[in-house]
Amino acid sequence: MSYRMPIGPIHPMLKEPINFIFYLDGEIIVDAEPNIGYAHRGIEKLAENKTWFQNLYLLEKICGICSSAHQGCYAQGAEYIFDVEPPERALHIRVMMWELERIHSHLLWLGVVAHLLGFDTLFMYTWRDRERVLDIVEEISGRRVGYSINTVGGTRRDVDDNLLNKAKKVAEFILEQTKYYEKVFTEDKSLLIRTQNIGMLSKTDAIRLGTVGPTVRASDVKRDIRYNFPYAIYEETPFEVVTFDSCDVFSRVVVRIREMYVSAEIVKWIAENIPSGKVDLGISPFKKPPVNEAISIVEAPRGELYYYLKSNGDLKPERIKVRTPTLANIISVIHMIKGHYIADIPPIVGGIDPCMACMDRVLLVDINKEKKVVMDKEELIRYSIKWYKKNKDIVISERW
Amino acid sequence: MGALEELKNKLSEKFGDKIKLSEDKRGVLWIECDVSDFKEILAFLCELGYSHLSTITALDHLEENKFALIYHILSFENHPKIPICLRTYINRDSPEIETVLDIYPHALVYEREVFDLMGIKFKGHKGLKRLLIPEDAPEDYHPLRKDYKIEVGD
Amino acid sequence: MLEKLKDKLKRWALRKSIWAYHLNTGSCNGCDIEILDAFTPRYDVERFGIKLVGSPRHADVVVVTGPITAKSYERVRRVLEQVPDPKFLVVVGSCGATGGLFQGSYNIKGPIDKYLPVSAYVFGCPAKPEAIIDAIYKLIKKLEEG
Amino acid sequence: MTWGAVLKDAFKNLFKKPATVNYPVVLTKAPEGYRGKIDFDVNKCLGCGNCARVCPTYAITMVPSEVTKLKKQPQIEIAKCVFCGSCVDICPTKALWFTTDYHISGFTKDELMV
Repeated sequence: MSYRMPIGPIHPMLKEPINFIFYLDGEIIVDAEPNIGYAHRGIEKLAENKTWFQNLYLLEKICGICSSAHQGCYAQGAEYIFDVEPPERALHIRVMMWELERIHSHLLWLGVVAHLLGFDTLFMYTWRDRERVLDIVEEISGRRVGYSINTVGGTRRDVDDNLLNKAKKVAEFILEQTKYYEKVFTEDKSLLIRTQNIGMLSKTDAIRLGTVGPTVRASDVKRDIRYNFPYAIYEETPFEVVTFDSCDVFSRVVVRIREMYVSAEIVKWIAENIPSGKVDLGISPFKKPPVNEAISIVEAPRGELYYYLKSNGDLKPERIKVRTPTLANIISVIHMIKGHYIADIPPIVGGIDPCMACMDRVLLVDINKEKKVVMDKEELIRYSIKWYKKNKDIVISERW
Repeated sequence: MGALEELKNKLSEKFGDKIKLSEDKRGVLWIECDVSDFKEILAFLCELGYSHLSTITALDHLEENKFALIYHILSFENHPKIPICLRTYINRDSPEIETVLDIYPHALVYEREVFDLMGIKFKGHKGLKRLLIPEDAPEDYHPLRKDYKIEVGD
Repeated sequence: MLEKLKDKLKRWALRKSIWAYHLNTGSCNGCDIEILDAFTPRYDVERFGIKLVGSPRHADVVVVTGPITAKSYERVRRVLEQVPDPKFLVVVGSCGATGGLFQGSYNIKGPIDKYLPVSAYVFGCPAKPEAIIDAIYKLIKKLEEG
Repeated sequence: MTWGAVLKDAFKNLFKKPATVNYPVVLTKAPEGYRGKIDFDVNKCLGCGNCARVCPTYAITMVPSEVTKLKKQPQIEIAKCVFCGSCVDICPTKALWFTTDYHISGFTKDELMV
């Protein structure tokens, strides 16, 4: 007897509307079908109706958490199109903003995964430490989210010395905080139960299903755009690819925590030896680019971000194609979730750090008893904790 | 650049005049070929190590009455630092092309997106449904086409 | 007289504990993480009794973000019908108020005030958590006067 | 984590300053480079309309006025503005600038700001 369980898009587990339809055999998930498009705002069509410089601020709004990745990738692609070389100092500032954003995006994700497993205090801890990163970013760029610091041909703001010292202090703070989180996430019994050998994605499947970013590095595949296709100044920064081989949600947690070390090191390195000089080439926003086409690949916090830009010499681009990392990881979620219980849906789908996934309104349609059970996010988490306690007599938190 | 020259020679002696190779300043290899043998080239490149299909871009050339389809493939293992973009053209009136699911299984979502926004059908793709636009949208509603106009301020 | 007393009591009870429900109609999640920030230790709106609830059935204030995209329009309508009656809509972000950067797109069903009266706007893209708390605080004050 | 570690950590937190900033009583100050509400000085303005052309959300419309040289001045609609600052950068006479006021909230949508 198999059920068909749609998980609705509104009030999502991760604050974003997406809809999964799970085909269940009793409690085991047999198949799943993603139904995305709830956050599709037609940005590629809008980008064809705005000028090259207006698109800087449109494409930054594709995703709030990785806005600097989108804008940096677009600015880099537009620089290929305009055939200009941004000054060294601008590249250093751009990479620093990328890495600061990767740190606060990973901290945000660690909090959300802890919340999904019912561990709310850890959610509060990680988000309280994230505020330190948001403060320094707000001082550098003028706003906590959506920094719009890049422009075609460099960056719009310069960084003076005390901002660099503050960035270095934040990087040191993050280094010793991640030691604390690495201890918590790798030794805490209740987190280990819910993350180890759940959502398995073997190395060959990861390559076959084209997963990107920390999810593929968690299956022991050495793929990182900053290492394979270095861009901006990633050849000079101290950087090594972080991989882990236990191929499950636990290894995705470890990969992301260890990546925070690498990012904090890069921010410290940049704060120490950033070259002086101009920051912006000063291209006027009304300048027309030559007829050209270019691709630009950047390592966003969630994976490889791919831009294709084409210009026909007009003030407005002819085509801008954006492929976000979560679109690539959606296929592997379907593969990972087969054979698990309903209780494992939150950690697995949360595991790929979906920028568009949601799990909140679970509608369990019991076909023979015609009983509809509507559960929302809190109840789903409580249900999974109770279920673990009843079936596997594993006590996760004493609240029940 | 050693790797790029070697790759170009390997391609040209295997496919000769069927492909047009060009290279831009950033070290990206652009290949242009006919619709009939684009799958053969893709399969050859896949064995060569280009195991990751990043995305499929569809361009609408309204005046020449044809669609351009660009397959962006990357190789992480043995040909570092050379992204490849394979471009083919199909007729605009009957937008049909072979699916590449047998070479790249993860093209599932990319082909659905191109079908949804541009209206190009992929022969052999079982679950070809709309991805981003609501299902009840009219059949010929493909907003990314050049003839679908939207007015945005300005 | 009894009517006035009942009304005052109801308003006093509502003012003391506003339960907020976060509704994302396809936004870029910039405002959503700022709303979530308002509930984390640094800004902590639980001091005013504002609690984030999981389901629209026990919500007083619906915090809406995002221009309504075509696909999420039907679900947004169904959710807003379930919010009990003395409900207040707080729109966060300029794309919720007027479609912001996404005006004119083919997939946007327009700002939410085309369908429902909105009681408070928080502009900014994204709005700062303090601005969100300030808007809800102003809403509470306005509630007191009635 | 072993039982001891939790106690040690909880004990340490007893003496830490609370992380909460009680906002409405203590008004937190945004850093000086913050991109808050846009301010505008009409007699510096030339009326050239560059800001209206460069704004990504078309929030600035040129309104006839008698103060500026070209008889036009921008009218910024806050509800549409995304505070990106391209108008502040493009203005030749620096007639537009950012204030650090982030209380941009209201009960009605049409609090236009000249």
